[in-house]
Amino acid sequence: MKKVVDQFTVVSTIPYNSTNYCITLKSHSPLEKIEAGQFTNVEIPGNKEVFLRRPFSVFEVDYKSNTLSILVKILGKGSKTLTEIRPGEILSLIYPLGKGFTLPKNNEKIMAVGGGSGVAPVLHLARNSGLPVDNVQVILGARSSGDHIPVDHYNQWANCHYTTDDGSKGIHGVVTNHPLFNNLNEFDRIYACGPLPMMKAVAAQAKKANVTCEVSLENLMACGFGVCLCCIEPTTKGNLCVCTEGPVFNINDLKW
Amino acid sequence: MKKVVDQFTVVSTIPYNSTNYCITLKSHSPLEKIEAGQFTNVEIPGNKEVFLRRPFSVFEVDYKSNTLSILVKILGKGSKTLTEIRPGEILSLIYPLGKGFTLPKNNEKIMAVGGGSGVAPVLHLARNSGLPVDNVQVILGARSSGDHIPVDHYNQWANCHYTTDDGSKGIHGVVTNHPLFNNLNEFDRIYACGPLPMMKAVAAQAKKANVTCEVSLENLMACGFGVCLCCIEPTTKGNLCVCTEGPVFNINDLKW
Amino acid sequence: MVNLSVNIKGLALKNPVMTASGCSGFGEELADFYDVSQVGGILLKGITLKNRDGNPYPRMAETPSGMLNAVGLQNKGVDYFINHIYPRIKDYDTSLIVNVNGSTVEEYVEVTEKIAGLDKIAAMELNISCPNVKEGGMAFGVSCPSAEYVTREVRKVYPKTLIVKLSPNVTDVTEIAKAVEGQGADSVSLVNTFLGMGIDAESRKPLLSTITGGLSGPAIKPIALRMVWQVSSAVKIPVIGLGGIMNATDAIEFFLAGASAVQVGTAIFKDPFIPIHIVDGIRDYMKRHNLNDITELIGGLQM
Amino acid sequence: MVNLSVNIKGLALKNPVMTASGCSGFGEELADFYDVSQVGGILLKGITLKNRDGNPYPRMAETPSGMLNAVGLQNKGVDYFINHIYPRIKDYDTSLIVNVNGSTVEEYVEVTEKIAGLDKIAAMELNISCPNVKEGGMAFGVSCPSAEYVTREVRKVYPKTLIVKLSPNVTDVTEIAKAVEGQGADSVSLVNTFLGMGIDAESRKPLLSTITGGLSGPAIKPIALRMVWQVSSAVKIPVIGLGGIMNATDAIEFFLAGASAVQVGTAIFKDPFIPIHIVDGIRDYMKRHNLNDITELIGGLQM
Ligand SMILES: Cc1cc2nc3c(=O)[nH]c(=O)nc-3n(C[C@H](O)[C@H](O)[C@H](O)COP(=O)(O)OP(=O)(O)OC[C@H]3O[C@@H](n4cnc5c(N)ncnc54)[C@H](O)[C@@H]3O)c2cc1C
Ligand SMILES: Cc1cc2nc3c(=O)[nH]c(=O)nc-3n(C[C@H](O)[C@H](O)[C@H](O)COP(=O)(O)OP(=O)(O)OC[C@H]3O[C@@H](n4cnc5c(N)ncnc54)[C@H](O)[C@@H]3O)c2cc1C
Ligand SMILES: Cc1cc2nc3c(=O)[nH]c(=O)nc-3n(C[C@H](O)[C@H](O)[C@H](O)COP(=O)(O)O)c2cc1C
Ligand SMILES: Cc1cc2nc3c(=O)[nH]c(=O)nc-3n(C[C@H](O)[C@H](O)[C@H](O)COP(=O)(O)O)c2cc1C
Ligand code: FES
Ligand code: FES
Repeated sequence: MKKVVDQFTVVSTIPYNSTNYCITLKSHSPLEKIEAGQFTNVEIPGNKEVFLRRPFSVFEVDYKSNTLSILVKILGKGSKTLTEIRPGEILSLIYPLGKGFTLPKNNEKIMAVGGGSGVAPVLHLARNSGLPVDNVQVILGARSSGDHIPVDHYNQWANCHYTTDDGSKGIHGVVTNHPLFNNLNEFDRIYACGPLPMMKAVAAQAKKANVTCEVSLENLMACGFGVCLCCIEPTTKGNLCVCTEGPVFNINDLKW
Repeated sequence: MKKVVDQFTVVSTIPYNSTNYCITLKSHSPLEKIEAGQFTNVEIPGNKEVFLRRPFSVFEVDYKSNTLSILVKILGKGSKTLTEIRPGEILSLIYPLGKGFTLPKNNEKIMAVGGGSGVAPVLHLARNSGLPVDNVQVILGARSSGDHIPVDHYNQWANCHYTTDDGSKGIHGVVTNHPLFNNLNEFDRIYACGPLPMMKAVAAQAKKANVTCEVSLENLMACGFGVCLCCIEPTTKGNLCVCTEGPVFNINDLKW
Repeated sequence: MVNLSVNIKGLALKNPVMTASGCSGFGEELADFYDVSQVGGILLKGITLKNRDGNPYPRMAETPSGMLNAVGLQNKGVDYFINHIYPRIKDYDTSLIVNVNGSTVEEYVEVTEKIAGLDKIAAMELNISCPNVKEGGMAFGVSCPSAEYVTREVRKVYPKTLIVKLSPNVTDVTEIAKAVEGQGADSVSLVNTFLGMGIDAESRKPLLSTITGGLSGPAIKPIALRMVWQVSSAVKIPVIGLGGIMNATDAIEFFLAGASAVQVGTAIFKDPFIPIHIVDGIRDYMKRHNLNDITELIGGLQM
Repeated sequence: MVNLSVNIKGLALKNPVMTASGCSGFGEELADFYDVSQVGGILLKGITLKNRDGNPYPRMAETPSGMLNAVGLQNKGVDYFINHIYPRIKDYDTSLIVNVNGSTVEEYVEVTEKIAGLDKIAAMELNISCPNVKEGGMAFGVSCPSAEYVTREVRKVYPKTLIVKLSPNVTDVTEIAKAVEGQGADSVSLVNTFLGMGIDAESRKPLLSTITGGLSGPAIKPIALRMVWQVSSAVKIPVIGLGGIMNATDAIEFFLAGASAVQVGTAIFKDPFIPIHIVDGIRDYMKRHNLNDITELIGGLQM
């Protein structure tokens, strides 16, 4: 599959809240096709303590303006530096990387669950599912209402539901506390991306209800395109590279 | 002697020409006293390939506004990065470092010769000499007229003369081709800073004419404040640290 | 025209810039980016006799100007390579070199015998310097008798160019280099990674599942360069230099220190195009310095 | 209150952060910036029997996340130290430790005897690992017999705390550590610099007058940390860790790996306040982690 290393110009860096930023980037060449769940490995300029690139899921793509955006949650030094970058600066991106989510079939009903930095691929999928709004339920979990990012415009593609640990927005509790989890059998597919405990909880429920479930992993990566074998996940098919055989995996293949 | 590590805010970065920039920096604490010929060791932010600080002579000082400026000539990666820094950014400076020029006595006549990145300390000295304008002759050498920086306002403190290798401004040739070198005995002191061949040529003439001469060296430095012993210059007193026993040396002490 | 081709005792390289083992897979991922015929050679991912799962996750940690890895030679074994991978890659128009590993001398020999039969494999690199496996690996590369022993046995069964990859984790790398030269190695490549370690101060745990791992990247370049310089003065066989090469200038430093060719490892993770940029940069440098043949650079350090 | 004091076999340190030899002069330049009583100890610039001019300029080159130096133990000799420097610094309210060097065992012993008579010198560090001198230095530190010999002889004439500074340029640093422990060393400090090299591709000349020099700074931290971890598991005497420590987190990693105290070298060139920032940072970390005594951190790696 064709991959490129391309220079993007930063169009905007919008803080959604104190730890989440949306960075929009424009390429001067036509964008390669990007699927929901695929990611890009981003060179972090200007920080002497960052040596390797950092992987981020592609959030939104606009092939007309050749722009794509990523949602960056500040976790450490590289993500922090990225959120301080100014419009006009140049970033080197390697993309499109990894295998995206399996798209639903016509008329299927899906649930897409996102938490933390895992919101981006899940919303990308919801938007690209090709399903009527009512077939798409998105559950976004966060610690508190302020940690939720503004995604109201996603209501045109999906029904968005919220949970917060402190009850300040939507359902009080973690994503699996959402009532939609009471009738999982209504869904043909479940997708999840977020912190490991969250994904494991979703996977456990999906397994119990016997619903197809894919999760997107965020293992530490060096290269992002399959040459270093650093990002491996133990699976029923052996140690697989998350960057090329993932990041999306069917939970049946994982050793969870 | 008291030295400090202080955070300065970049006030302005003015390109004088394609390779020379004047960077003005403001401290939030009262400036320490800085003598002509003293320097500061500057942390270079944002360039992953630069590890150590870079030394620069202090050019102009304003104790009222707590600002100082340095003249940066682009030589390599660190100096380049420094010229790209924007107003408002923060730089860490260690200063004041080294021993400055010996100031002239009342009514002495002096010649101050600067070339390349050596212009800063020489102009600093000319301005601070405490002598009437007519006692101070400054010769500035450059490759071509475009390499000369705009220092017309220094005419209030000194008579400025120019030489260029290509004859495009002032005398055609190197600094020692300037007619003032024909009557060196008129001077009580000569000061020079610039490329090594230039300083050696000036020193040779000064020696012949038996005029006191000080030069300011630019040896490679790691620390800049005397702890690493990397910057040494062989002298009649043994290997001396340029950063603490210099950068200004009387040519009689050097093994040139 | 500038001549970039070199010949490492029978191994003809169109240019002296190869990709390092474990950093370029089997070339296929690079081929997703560009035509791999532009690189001088590809050192394939380390191969063992049997399937190896490698070490548990996490296998990687970033360090100042470098990284630690503890992959531990994950691979599907030599037979899988021969039956499934080799057929897919054998027609790449560049030199393919197999990186051979073993936990015993017998294993090294057995893998070598199988590799020796592959037409399109131009040479082999005997890896006696992997710090990430419990048995074999680096243990062979840190003492002269064991380095000699494995080289001698492998030499017997390998007729083409035999490169021995040296460990930098030794007191005197020239001794090991001379030892393997004495047993018929056609070339030595150095360096493999330095044994290092990382700790997460907050959780107080090691960053790698294996506690220690191999350090690579620009951080190690000054040490690697010194070793290449020392070894190329100590042996008569050609030396292949690597360790932290990120750009053409770095590569030229290795040539000046005495390397006849170079390998690019960790840099590929930052940008898979770097090996190609290096080839271009060497060409530019040679034009600028009026050099016609890369061999004019080799060992050209002026003292 | 958090207790930061440690005792290295008789050497009482108010806190475990010292400045490394050759990176802090004789403490006087640091005193231009701040009150040096805030650091746990000062390892004074390496001293020899007679005056040494050191190596010619250039002695320094920047490297990725580090630097090479080839100072070569420039100093005015032990007598000058005793007569002119010691009187000026002896009342600093911190532990002063002399770094002793020699080209022969006799020289080491002679310098040690003179140093042993100085009341205000709390300990000595036997440097058998300087890579920048032609004779002695690292040669003593890369083989067990010579390391043992010089340690034994010096031990005979030095009653206070004897620290032996180890070279990382060896195949197995634990062997050297055990060898000097066997001869009565009270502690080992590691690492000294790695032998490295730099070349200017444009001029094709070495960057250092001595061609090779010692690599220090963050680049070497992962290797230094690994060695400290290995040595602290191999010996019973306290280990002093150094190599690339730039901040409190780095220092804590060394404690977790088994170091009882740390030294800060190259970081000082970037900012002379770093040793003090590290002391503050360790204190903050301990509060945050509910630790009362620094010894709770030492060797606290969780596996
Ligand atoms: C395929 C993929 C897609 C991703 N998509 C997104 C995204 O859309 N938005 C987003 O904000 N983040 C995403 N991430 C995670 C993102 O890559 C990391 O947050 C980022 O690399 C952290 O870099 P840093 O320099 O800020 O942290 P560092 O300073 O390097 O590390 C800080 C701490 O976080 C830990 N850490 C770093 N990376 C990870 C990781 N991947 N998993 C677990 N712990 C880690 C470190 O071990 C360390 O303890 C994705 C990761 C992968 C692999
Ligand atoms: C006391 C002192 C005062 C100085 N004052 C000024 C000043 O006022 N204005 C100014 O522009 N510069 C001044 N310099 C020189 C300045 O420090 C260097 O130009 C700068 O450090 C170069 O850094 P770089 O990262 O750009 O170059 P690098 O990328 O580090 O090096 C590029 C090339 O230049 C060579 N080089 C680097 N530094 C020096 C040096 N000091 N002498 C000779 N060759 C060198 C390197 O070896 C390399 O070949 C002064 C230096 C000293 C020691
Ligand atoms: C992730 C990774 C995997 C590696 N795997 C191998 C291997 O299988 N066989 C081998 O000989 N060297 C292996 N190496 C070592 C490299 O080939 C190379 O010797 C080392 O990384 C130094 O070069 P560099 O700094 O350019 O990366 C590996 C290095 C890395 C970083
Ligand atoms: C410029 C310089 C001079 C040094 N001089 C000495 C010395 O005289 N004696 C010694 O034992 N170590 C000396 N060292 C080594 C340091 O003490 C230290 O072991 C090494 O630099 C690694 O630590 P760091 O990375 O914190 O600098 C010197 C290091 C540097 C950079
Ligand atoms: S990150 Fe390198 S193989 Fe996946
Ligand atoms: S630069 Fe360190 S002593 Fe002068």
